[in-house]
Amino acid sequence: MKQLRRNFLKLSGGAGAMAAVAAAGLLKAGSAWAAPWNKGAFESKAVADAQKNLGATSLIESKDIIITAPDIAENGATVPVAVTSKIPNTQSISIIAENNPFPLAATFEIMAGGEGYVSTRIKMGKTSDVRAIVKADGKFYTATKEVKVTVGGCG
Amino acid sequence: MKKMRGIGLVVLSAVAFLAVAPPVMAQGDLSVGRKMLNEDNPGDLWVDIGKELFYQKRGPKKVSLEQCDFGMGPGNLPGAAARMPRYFADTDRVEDMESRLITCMTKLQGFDSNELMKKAISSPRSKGSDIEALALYVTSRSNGMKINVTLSHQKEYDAYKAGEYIFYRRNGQTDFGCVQCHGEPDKRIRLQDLLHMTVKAGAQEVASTWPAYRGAHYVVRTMQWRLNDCVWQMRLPDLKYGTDYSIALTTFLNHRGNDAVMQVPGFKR
Amino acid sequence: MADPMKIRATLQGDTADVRILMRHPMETGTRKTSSGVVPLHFIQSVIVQHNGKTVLDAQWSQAISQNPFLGVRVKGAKSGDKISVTWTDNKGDKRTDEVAVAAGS
Amino acid sequence: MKTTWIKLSVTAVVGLMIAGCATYPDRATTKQMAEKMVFDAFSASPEHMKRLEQDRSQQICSKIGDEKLSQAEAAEIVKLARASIKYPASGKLVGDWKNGDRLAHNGAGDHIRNGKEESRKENGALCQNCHALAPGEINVGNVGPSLTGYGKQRGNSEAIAKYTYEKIYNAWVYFPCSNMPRLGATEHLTPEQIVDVVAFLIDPQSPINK
Repeated sequence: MKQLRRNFLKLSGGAGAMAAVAAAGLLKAGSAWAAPWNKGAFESKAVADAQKNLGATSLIESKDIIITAPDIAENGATVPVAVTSKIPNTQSISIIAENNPFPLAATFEIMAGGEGYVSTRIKMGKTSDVRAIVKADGKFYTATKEVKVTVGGCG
Repeated sequence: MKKMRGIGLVVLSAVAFLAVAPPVMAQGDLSVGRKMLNEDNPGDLWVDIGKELFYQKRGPKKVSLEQCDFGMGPGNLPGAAARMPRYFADTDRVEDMESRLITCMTKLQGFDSNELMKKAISSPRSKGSDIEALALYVTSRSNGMKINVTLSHQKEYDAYKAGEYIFYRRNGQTDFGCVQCHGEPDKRIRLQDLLHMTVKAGAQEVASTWPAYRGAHYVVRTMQWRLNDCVWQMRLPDLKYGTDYSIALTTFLNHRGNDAVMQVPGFKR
Repeated sequence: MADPMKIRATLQGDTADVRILMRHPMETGTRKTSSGVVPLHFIQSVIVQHNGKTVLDAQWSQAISQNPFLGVRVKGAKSGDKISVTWTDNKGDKRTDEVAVAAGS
Repeated sequence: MKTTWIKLSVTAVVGLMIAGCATYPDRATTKQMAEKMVFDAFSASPEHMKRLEQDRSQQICSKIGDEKLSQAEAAEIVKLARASIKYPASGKLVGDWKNGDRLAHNGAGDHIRNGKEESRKENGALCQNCHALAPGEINVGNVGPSLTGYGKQRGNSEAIAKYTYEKIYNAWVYFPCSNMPRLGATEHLTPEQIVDVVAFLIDPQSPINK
């Protein structure tokens, strides 16, 4: 039921998306169902708005969230960031680069069978705190790590 | 766990940290990121692209590169790159990976060498050039093997010595030779580490990590690109592709890098 | 159209360590070239499935780096299990690739 | 005369090779081959090709491996460097530290790409590439010594200003064949730019001395 609704939302996302969905056979049983893209959160320019759009009205600081990232990024275009959440029943992990024009970089919904761990690479325009927001049992937890970004080359 | 009052607090503590942080501390702080990037290298995506190009029938003559001899006999790739540059009798010349590919793509497949060279170094953020992908694929077939650039033909000795001469030759607006940046340990241009190439370990890193994925360009680069960029920084004019100058420098460095274990693609900032 | 991914899935105990490399330009829509501004073009959704069951449903912005990497861990995996990954970008392009979980070393 | 000699030595080398005794070419042969490689390797206008030609000082300073500079060579370098130095028309060796700060952090100028010289209003002084500058700056190199607190340690006397000016104009006058580019002598920087960099280094108000 829920899946059907999601699929409907996806289909209503425009003719292009619809054609792609149909061509890819997304309607078949057992294929991948994607949650609708959180436009509000991703298009927020302020960190607070992005948080609100993620549904995180209050944040609890947690030492059970570990952000692995370099202290200094040699290349702001490829900053490796891994987030491990040891909080039981972790449902989602979001990564925010606070000084980016659009701070929210990614949201990972973790289903049963997934571990509270994601690793990816993000673009950072300048030195910034990288914030992880973890949703677990309906509550929102957070941790930050500063990543210094320098311009590369001798240009 | 305690409730956070807001972001202001975090920002404050970050400022406090900055104030007491020691001024320069590159190595330790950079190593976490380098390790993460090296473990999962997007350059790997180009190995398969290179493989496909290698076996595809291409060029005006519609043949694959399977008859290309990289020094171990036609089409025999394992270990071949680990022994290059080397002397090739058919061209009576010492060739590195890039120049050998051009030889084969010209002679076997009928491509125009000038056209190949024009496109050999791709634009940043592009899908990369055929030669970049091919060089990576052929070199990757030596992964896990030891670099073993031997000098036996007279032209190999000549290339080695000429490469050494060029390494130390100062010229241009900066008065630089290669050694001005690569002659001492633990040096950096701004934050970028400079390999110490006059010791074996530094030369070994050169010999075993190219072609490499260049993070800032999002494409695979070969040693020839590295040399082009170096001479650009030295304020020299445009270096032509696949010349004896590049081959000599590569012969000098790779021979001194012998016994390193080939592991490509490397990952470069 | 879309280029194949490179997926590694290795067993560590009963958890599969999954590492995915994708080839995608991840254009921010602000980059200028001689022929004008390159339009926004980025992967919006990545789904990771374990034997057909979704274990990770990711939403991305254009701030994920070009040629993206994603690392995840899947609990309760066995050697030979299927891990499949599907990405979809904002232009509707998509790509699915699948690997079998390899025994750990 | 000269070419005959080289031909002879090449023949000798080929002879050795046939006998199965290929070996390292001698110094003169190496130089001959390598110099040819250098001039064959670049495509550029005659004006840009000139950058590949070594002046006397560059030739002396291109020591291979562990070769050392002789006393006589060092003396010649110092003499050539001394002769190269020109002073600003104003006679003032300490300029505007703010402009010097800007120049010190500018790594551009004199690059050539696709046959074209970088179009810039002025060249940068390149300092940041190789030297630590103001306290706490991260994105700085260490090929050269740290310049943090340069003026604090040395003061800003006339003698220090003159030394600093000459050091930037042609570092080899004090350190023959050091790694530092001869920024004034190669005309990368103008005397007017150099006095601003001198101010950046020695002015007590400059961030480098804070």
